[in-house]
Amino acid sequence: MRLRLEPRREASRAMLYGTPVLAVALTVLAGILIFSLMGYDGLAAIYQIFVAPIADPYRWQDLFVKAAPLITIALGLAIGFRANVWNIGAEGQYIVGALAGTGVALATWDMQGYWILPAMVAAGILGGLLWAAIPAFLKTRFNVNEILTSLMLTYVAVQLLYYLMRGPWRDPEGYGFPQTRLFSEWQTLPTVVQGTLVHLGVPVAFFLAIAVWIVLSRTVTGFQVRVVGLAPQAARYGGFSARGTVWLTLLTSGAFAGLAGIFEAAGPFQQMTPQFSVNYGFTAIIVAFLGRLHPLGIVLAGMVLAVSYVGGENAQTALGLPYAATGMFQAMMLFFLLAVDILVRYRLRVVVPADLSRPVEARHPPARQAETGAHVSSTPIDKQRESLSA
Amino acid sequence: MATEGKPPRLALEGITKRFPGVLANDDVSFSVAPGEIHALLGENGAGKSTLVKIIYGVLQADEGRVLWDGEPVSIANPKAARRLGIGMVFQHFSLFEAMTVLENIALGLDHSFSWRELQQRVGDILKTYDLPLDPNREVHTLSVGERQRIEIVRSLLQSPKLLIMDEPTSVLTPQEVDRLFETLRRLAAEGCSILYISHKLNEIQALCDTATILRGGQVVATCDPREESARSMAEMMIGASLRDVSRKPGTDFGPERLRVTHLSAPGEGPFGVPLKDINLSVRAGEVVGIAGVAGNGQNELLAALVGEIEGAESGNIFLDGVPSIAAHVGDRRRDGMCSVPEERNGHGAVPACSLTDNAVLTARHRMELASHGFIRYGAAEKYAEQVISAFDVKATGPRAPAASLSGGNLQKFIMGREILQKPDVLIVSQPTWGVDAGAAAAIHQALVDLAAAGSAILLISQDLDELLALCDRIAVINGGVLSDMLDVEGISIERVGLLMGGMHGEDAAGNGGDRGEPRHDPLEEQVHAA
Amino acid sequence: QDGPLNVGFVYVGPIGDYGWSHAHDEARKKAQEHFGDKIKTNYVENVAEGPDAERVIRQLAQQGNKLIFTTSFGFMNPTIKVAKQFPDVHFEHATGYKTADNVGIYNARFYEGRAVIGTIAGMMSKSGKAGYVGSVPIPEVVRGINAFTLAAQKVNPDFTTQVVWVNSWYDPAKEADAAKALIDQGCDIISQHTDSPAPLQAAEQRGVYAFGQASNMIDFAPKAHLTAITDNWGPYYIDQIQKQLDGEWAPGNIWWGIEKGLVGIAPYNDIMPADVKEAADKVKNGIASGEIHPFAGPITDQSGEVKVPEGDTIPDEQLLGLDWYVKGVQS
Amino acid sequence: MTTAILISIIMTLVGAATPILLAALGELVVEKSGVLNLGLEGMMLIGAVTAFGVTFTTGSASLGLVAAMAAGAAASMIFAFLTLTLTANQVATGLALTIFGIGLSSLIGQNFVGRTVSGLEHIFPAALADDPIGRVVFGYSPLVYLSLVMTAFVAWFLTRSRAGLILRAIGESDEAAHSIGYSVIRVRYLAVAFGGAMAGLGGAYYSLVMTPMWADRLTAGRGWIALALVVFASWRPLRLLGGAYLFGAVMTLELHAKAAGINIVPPEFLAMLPYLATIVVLTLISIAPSGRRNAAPACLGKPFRATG
Ligand SMILES: Nc1ncnc2c1ncn2[C@@H]1O[C@H](COP(=O)(O)OP(=O)(O)OP(=O)(O)O)[C@@H](O)[C@H]1O
Ligand SMILES: Nc1ncnc2c1ncn2[C@@H]1O[C@H](COP(=O)(O)OP(=O)(O)OP(=O)(O)O)[C@@H](O)[C@H]1O
Ligand SMILES: [Mg+2]
Ligand SMILES: [Mg+2]
Repeated sequence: MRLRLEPRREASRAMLYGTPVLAVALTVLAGILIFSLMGYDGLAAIYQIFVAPIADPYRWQDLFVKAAPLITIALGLAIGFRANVWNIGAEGQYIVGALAGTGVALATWDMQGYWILPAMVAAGILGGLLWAAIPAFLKTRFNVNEILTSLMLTYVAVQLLYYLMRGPWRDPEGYGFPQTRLFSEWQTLPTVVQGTLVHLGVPVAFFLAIAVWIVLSRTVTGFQVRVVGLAPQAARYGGFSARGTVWLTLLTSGAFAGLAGIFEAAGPFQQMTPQFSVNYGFTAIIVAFLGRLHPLGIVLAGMVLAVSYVGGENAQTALGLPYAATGMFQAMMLFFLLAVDILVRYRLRVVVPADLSRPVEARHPPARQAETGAHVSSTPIDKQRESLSA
Repeated sequence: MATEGKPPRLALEGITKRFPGVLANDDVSFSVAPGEIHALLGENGAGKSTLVKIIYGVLQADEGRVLWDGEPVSIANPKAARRLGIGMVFQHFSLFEAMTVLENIALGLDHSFSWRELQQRVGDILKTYDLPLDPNREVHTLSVGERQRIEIVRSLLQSPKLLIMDEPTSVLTPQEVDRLFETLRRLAAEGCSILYISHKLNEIQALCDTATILRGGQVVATCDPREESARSMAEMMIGASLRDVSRKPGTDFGPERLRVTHLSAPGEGPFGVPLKDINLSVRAGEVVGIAGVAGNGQNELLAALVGEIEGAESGNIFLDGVPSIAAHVGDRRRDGMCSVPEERNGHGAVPACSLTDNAVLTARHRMELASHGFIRYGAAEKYAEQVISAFDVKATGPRAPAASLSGGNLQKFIMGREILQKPDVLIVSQPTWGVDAGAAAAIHQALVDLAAAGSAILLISQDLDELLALCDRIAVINGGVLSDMLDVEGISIERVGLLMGGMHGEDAAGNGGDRGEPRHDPLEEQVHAA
Repeated sequence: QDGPLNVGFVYVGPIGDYGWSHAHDEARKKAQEHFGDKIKTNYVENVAEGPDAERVIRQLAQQGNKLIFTTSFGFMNPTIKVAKQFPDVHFEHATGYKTADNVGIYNARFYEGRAVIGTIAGMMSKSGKAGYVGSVPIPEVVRGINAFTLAAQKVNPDFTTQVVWVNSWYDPAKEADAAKALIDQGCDIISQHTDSPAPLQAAEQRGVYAFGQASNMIDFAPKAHLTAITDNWGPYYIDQIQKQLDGEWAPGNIWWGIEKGLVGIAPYNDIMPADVKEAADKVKNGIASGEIHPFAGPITDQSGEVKVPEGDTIPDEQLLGLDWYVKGVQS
Repeated sequence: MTTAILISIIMTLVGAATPILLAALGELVVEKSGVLNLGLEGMMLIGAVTAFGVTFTTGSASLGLVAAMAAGAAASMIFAFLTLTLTANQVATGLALTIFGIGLSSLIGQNFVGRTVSGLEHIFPAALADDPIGRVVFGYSPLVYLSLVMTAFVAWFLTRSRAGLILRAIGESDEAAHSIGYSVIRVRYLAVAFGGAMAGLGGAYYSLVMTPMWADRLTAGRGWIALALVVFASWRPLRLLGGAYLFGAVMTLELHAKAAGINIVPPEFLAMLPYLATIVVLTLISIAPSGRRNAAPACLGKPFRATG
């Protein structure tokens, strides 16, 4: 006897919503166990990581600010992932977008005007988009694997950032420290809730989530993305081009990452520094999967990850839980989600292997006889001949 | 053929195999004697491949048993099969494109070997059986015939006692077929049994000692092919579901709605068949049939007509006189051309999507299920409901995923989705494949009604019965080449069967005779390569 | 007063980096030990410079830490921002230059230690050519390179320093490779301004001398390790925490060195000849007493121009922004 | 430039190349079987900390190496279980494995910060490595020779051995391999385990040879370079060797140039080079008409589930 996975005819809706909850529950259980084994108070650690940040309204602004770029990037990625286009270079697009916007900021640093910030944002979007256009071009023109190219381009972008920070864009009044000037007030993102850090990027992320939701669920474009991912041949039959979809999804995800990049630079950072790359682009991949590639799921997943970051800091100060433990914990959460994910498409069965050399009659004697009899009588050859010539 | 007293080499008893929603083999029993060349016949989907995969250990039967030289055996995997002495050449070759012939051969063997020894033995076999093949070429550079020879050499290296060949000739040139037959006869003479699957009845007559005929997963007959006619065997395969389609033979057709001139297109995928200079026309109210054994260019024809080839086709297509070769799939649809491909899951429909979504897939242009880039889900759902009720589709509703429908019901839905769009031209491929008699009748009636309402219908089918019942004219496609049109009235079934089997020239005086083997015309190949 | 004083620490790296953050955490432990249950220290490690830092600092302030040490240059702007929101919390920012009513800054004159090891290098090097594994060319690092070179030139006027930038504070493999490259090019003594013991280990493998960074690294290179500049933040932390406990904390701007014990010199390796030890001690004590200034003129820059005439020293304001190299530095 | 300096340069670049080569050899085998494991960096870190910890505790560096391989393989089994048995997405799982490895290694490593071990003994007698020529031949860590042996082994394994043939076949067409009776999943498990073990060994090179110590994130992103290297080498072991030394040269020549007082292009552009070169190579092999042999394994990254 062994366990076997059997494909379901249709994805289970219950499991679709149930598995993330199951994954979080398993993570919590495993977390309690592991932290306790490590000699910490496991329950308290889980409380600090998962509950404390939500329980304290003062922390909410942090959650939103942390989640906004993750959500924005993950939304773009999810569109591509649905169409089986694997952009894993969002980190690079995020950086290049921020750099493009910073370029505008540095070029206009002594100017004033309401147009400056929009110009920076536009440059940011364009930067991310262009960086994503490279894998898109290589994929559609030469069929080069976009996973590998977009990943490689991330590291190129990181070095570009370093170069600009240490060289041409270094703040001339900054004591030689490798970072740009602080952006001026015309170049910084306004906060939307007075007295908090919640900047424009937060409502934009939520707005984008709704927009993407509408596009994916209501528009022909969203339909195209879905169909190309699920059944490429049917998509072609329905009049959707695979190439066009690659362009569409890569450029969109690049633009989203670029937008997140310039928002982060013009918002929380208010300058560009070599420490700008904090792997939001990679974490967003995880957010996209945790959110089941669904815009609302992504919003939730982005918040869950933000909670785990903020909570991880809580756990450090409150319990002395090392930073490393938080990272492990996040990875574990993803492992569990990916593991239980299979229950959406498969069902778990206990099977007893059949012995094929054994005569079948022993197993189903009555049924077999009846069936065999029926078949013999229902297929007389002569009858068919008659019908054909008739 | 069985040598007296000796047990058969292979005997099947009550083999049954189910797939979700399909009974692929239903209580199949027969036996093959040593040295016998045994044919396995049946329509597409009759369960032939499934059966031989069970014998070869790729699949496991749900019920029944296999006897080898009289002993019950359990064949857990292909390795076990090979250990018994069973070799197999697959319908879809299991070859590795980026590897050399020799590597591919080595992969089919179970034992370790030294490369030199293997090279030696392969060389011997190639010489003994006179098979031209360069062992050091990479597979992706080879022709289909050469690829098949790899599979054959693979099997021969094991000195098999039973060699299974699943449609080995469907992609071969006649010369290659002749060569293959020589090899097989020699093998049989050496005592090797051969289980041979083919749709080409003339080949079976030329080669086989016995034939077992499957239909719907069941054995419906066993015969000696040399004592049967191609026609009688075709009748046994096709079966006897009488269809009462009310069709009045029409002569008052309207204007020409679809005209295809000099259409050529590349083959799709490694086993695709390129289309060569296809010419045809369909008038309003007319049903034109394309007969032929599956895999002779039907898929390419449909794709090229519908526009799925994305610009790789040449020639011209006129829709109501308007040239539309350059138009995209969507545009052609908007202009009145609808279609139903032979594969329902993943081509005609997206299995994971709801029926409403599947309605949007193709009906959004003509039925205005989308406006300004937004899908009108209300309208789409209504349309899906309309299809469901008009075509009596058994489904829980428009929101049911396509995957939850049985094959026949999904087919009815797809047909309905296209037909209710009132297309000017409808191209359908294998509309009643794997569909039960009742559903098939409904589909046929719908096609007839559509034609009566003034649409032009191009019906691609392997089912002669269906073609004869529905069509006004029929042409046969073979190797990507379309024969001349034949009027259904007074048609000779035998002749169509022969055309399907690739025997254009012999008795079809003056009709397509000169097209006997067009794909060997090197000039023509160059033209199409350019 | 109810309960212990909560003191917060924010580190840029993991405390396991065995460099900068490690040294700060060692000091935190010392302070905790010193005060026992009068205080409770809380730290957050691996905090990225930027918005994450701002959040963490704010969180520490909000959780009731009354004194918060932010220990990286990149925490400067976040510290100032958070300090505005928490006027009754006191902040101490390391290595920056912005202050506020409740923000003090502190830094260590590591260049004083560099002068000591420069003296040793000048005497121990046969080739007269030192290799210097640099992180990023910021004034802090430039000062160290210059002080090291100037001190070495006091004992060997032809002494030169070859700098290789690894553009990272912490990348052991690259630091090791940089040290090896320097050794290959004829440098027979290695100094570093990066955080890992890797250059020392490379020196040990290749049989040349080297100096430790941030803490005594003798265990990593028993033969190569001559001494190390140690970061002893402990005394300062204890000092400031005491002031906070006494209610006497005020924003300061301190730049302490050897004299106050913030910069230490690890025990000398026994293989160092007595005269070298003596000379090193002389420089160390001279700096502590103020007799010796590492940047006393005459100083010429790389182009040969005299930047500081005889009798002058470089004032602190200029040292803070130092961005040129003295003669003999090759970078 | 004297011979001595040249030899030193060679030795430095060989040193920088070896851990990447070791990890990339493993990943090469993994990718050849049709699996894309982006968790290289995480497995290397786990290998590094395990190697150090075991060596520190037992005093035996050989034991440390074995443990590093075992730990890398064990970590890779998480990936294998999720992606092969449960058909989870390989990209996401690989990234998660990297995050996991960073966290786990840092956690385990807490006890080893600031500790040191004596590292790996050389295998050749010191006398052999006395003169410059001797040094460049005999003066390396045993792991360097092991990496060469492993390169030869992987090259032989993939092109000459039957098991390697099967492995490549599975990466080319899992369906076809399954249909002629090979156990796709089992072979992939073995390949992933091998990849994990080699990544562990690569990590061990850092903590036992390059810098015999433990500190957080010791590998500093070299896992991603190893990943690029596999693609750069277009999945061929001997090119992998050449590519590793080329990447090693790019990483260290800049340092040598600066040490010699030569300032060439900005270092950031040099650092981009491996990645840019990889993209160029990837494009070239996709364009080249006869590039089938160089192309990515056809099933790379695609989940497989046996039917029937
Ligand atoms: N694995 C499955 N998961 C969910 N539903 C299933 C599954 N298998 C079958 N069904 C349901 O059972 C019904 C019968 O399916 P099946 O495919 O056997 O029909 P059928 O008898 O072959 O019909 P048809 O002749 O039209 O193909 C379908 O309506 C389908 O919804
Ligand atoms: N893996 C599978 N899962 C589900 N259904 C299957 C599978 N393989 C085959 N079938 C179904 O089983 C039936 C028999 O298929 P099989 O391939 O044996 O037919 P065949 O006689 O070989 O047809 P052809 O002439 O087209 O080769 C078909 O309805 C097919 O759709
Ligand atoms: Mg078949
Ligand atoms: Mg059915």
